[in-house]
Amino acid sequence: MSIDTRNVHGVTILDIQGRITIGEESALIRNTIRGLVKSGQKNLLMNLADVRTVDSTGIGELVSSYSHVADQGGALKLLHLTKRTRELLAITKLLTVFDTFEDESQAVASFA
Amino acid sequence: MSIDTRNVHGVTILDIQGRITIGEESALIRNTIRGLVKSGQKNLLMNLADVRTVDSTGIGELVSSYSHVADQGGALKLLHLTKRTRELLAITKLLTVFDTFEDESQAVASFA
Amino acid sequence: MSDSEQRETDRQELPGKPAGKEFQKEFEMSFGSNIEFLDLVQEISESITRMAGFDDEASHWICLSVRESVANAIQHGNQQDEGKKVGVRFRIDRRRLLITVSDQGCGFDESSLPDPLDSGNLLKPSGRGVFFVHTFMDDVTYHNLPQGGFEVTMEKRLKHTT
Amino acid sequence: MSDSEQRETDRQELPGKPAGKEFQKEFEMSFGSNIEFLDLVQEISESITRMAGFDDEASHWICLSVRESVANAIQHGNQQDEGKKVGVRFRIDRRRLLITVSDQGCGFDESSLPDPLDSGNLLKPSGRGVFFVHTFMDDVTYHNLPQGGFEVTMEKRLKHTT
Ligand SMILES: Nc1ncnc2c1ncn2[C@@H]1O[C@H](COP(=O)(O)OP(=O)(O)O)[C@@H](O)[C@H]1O
Ligand SMILES: Nc1ncnc2c1ncn2[C@@H]1O[C@H](COP(=O)(O)OP(=O)(O)O)[C@@H](O)[C@H]1O
Repeated sequence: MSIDTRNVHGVTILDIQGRITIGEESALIRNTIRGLVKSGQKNLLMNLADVRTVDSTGIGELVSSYSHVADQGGALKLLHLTKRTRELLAITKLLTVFDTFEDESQAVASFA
Repeated sequence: MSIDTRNVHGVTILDIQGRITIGEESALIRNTIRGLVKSGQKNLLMNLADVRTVDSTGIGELVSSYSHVADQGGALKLLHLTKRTRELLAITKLLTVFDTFEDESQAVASFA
Repeated sequence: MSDSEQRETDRQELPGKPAGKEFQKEFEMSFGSNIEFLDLVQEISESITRMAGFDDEASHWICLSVRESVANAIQHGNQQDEGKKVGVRFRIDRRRLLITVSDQGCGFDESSLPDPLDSGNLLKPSGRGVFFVHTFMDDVTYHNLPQGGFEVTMEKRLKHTT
Repeated sequence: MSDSEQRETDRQELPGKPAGKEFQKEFEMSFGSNIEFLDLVQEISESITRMAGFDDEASHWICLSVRESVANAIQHGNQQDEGKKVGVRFRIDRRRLLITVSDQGCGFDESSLPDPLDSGNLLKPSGRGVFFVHTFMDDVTYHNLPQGGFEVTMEKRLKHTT
């Protein structure tokens, strides 16, 4: 699993590749998000286009990250959910919690 | 596993891809060789460059094929052994039985 | 035969005894409670679901359910004590895939689990694994084993049967 | 502890009892005698040898040895009777990988096997599996089990130990 970060108009986009599952993968997400928030980057957009698998620990990590960023006065939003990731967020009612986007520029604009 | 056959100066070269192991793979080799011999193609050169795995059944199939072709007045030779296939033929003393080549044109010329 | 009678028969089966005729293929494994085995279990689950005839989509959710159950067996059941074993058994027949995941722990009472869909629980970081298993599998039971330990049995029926 | 004493200890271990402390990781499986499982066993062997710390080259020959032993267990030991089980156990410790493959057959007497390297046997289509196992593994024993059945135990030492 790898996370690349880039900055677009003040929004930090995290391009995530691989899977978000129990173990190292979840820990990497947690640490990356916490690091960004600490350094003042609080407008976060996770691009999940290349995430093949998410398990319940991964969903939990997304939720924790969401809460942590919100607590620090920022926002964490999701971009390009795969069909499977969308399904997991739908059945857990988390689509009602997360802002999700299919278009990157619309997503970036939503932080303004 | 797949076998492509081509004809070079009267020699039928079998380009084998995949592995030569117990089950369908060995059966495919057997049937292909027997079919070629039946149709009169008895100068056979097996190109093993793309064979990743050979097991004892696979070695047995090479030996059976060798004997069958020889019995019918033809010859079966081997081209481009991988390091691993060569090792198996070495420890089973079959390098003393098979003619093996590293160069295709030399191999083809040897049938003349 | 009811499901619970079937389970009883399974349990009484001695190791090494032939499998019941109704199962065409059977594969089981057991390993020390180390999370490092999860990926291997996942690979195996993928091969077995393919063998059973499920398509990629169905296979994905079955394997996720196995993954969740094995993670729970390792973490909650066996408390990551590597000396304690997790067992996984797959049984394939023409109509379905039956999977059991067992551990050497004390189990839990499903009725006492908080509902992850309650609005008060939506932002909790955990508590969705058992829910996933129920969502994606056709028939799920959690039960303590008479000889000690705990087991989840889950079934997925092949679509082409009615 | 000699090898045979160690084996005796292994056998007496009850299912579900913690593994001996000396093994850091343990994985075992069992399946009906269908040649269809061979590729799955091979994949699993590859994952386990990697976990144990062997490089690609060593892993290839270890997995070939497992493959030969499992093919023999299915074909010769259990005569492809799907109701009969084949068992495979991997035990990893710091110094070595110990693998056992068991079946429910009557076994064979190794000393009666023809030598595949005898000039009269070179062109035989079979009889090289056991020879491969001996060639590629460090320590190999074939033995009947007291409770019935047959087992091959093979060990591969990690190179960095002396
Ligand atoms: N095999 C098990 N043994 C004991 N308790 C378990 C087991 N599986 C699940 N549980 C209990 O059920 C709870 C809910 O599990 P789950 O829905 O997977 O969420 P999570 O694992 O994130 O807590 C766990 O926190 C644990 O208390
Ligand atoms: N698990 C087993 N149970 C019974 N007999 C076996 C077993 N493994 C090997 N054998 C016997 O040993 C012989 C040699 O086996 P092997 O060297 O693998 O060659 P092959 O399988 O090609 O005959 C077999 O033909 C069989 O008679």
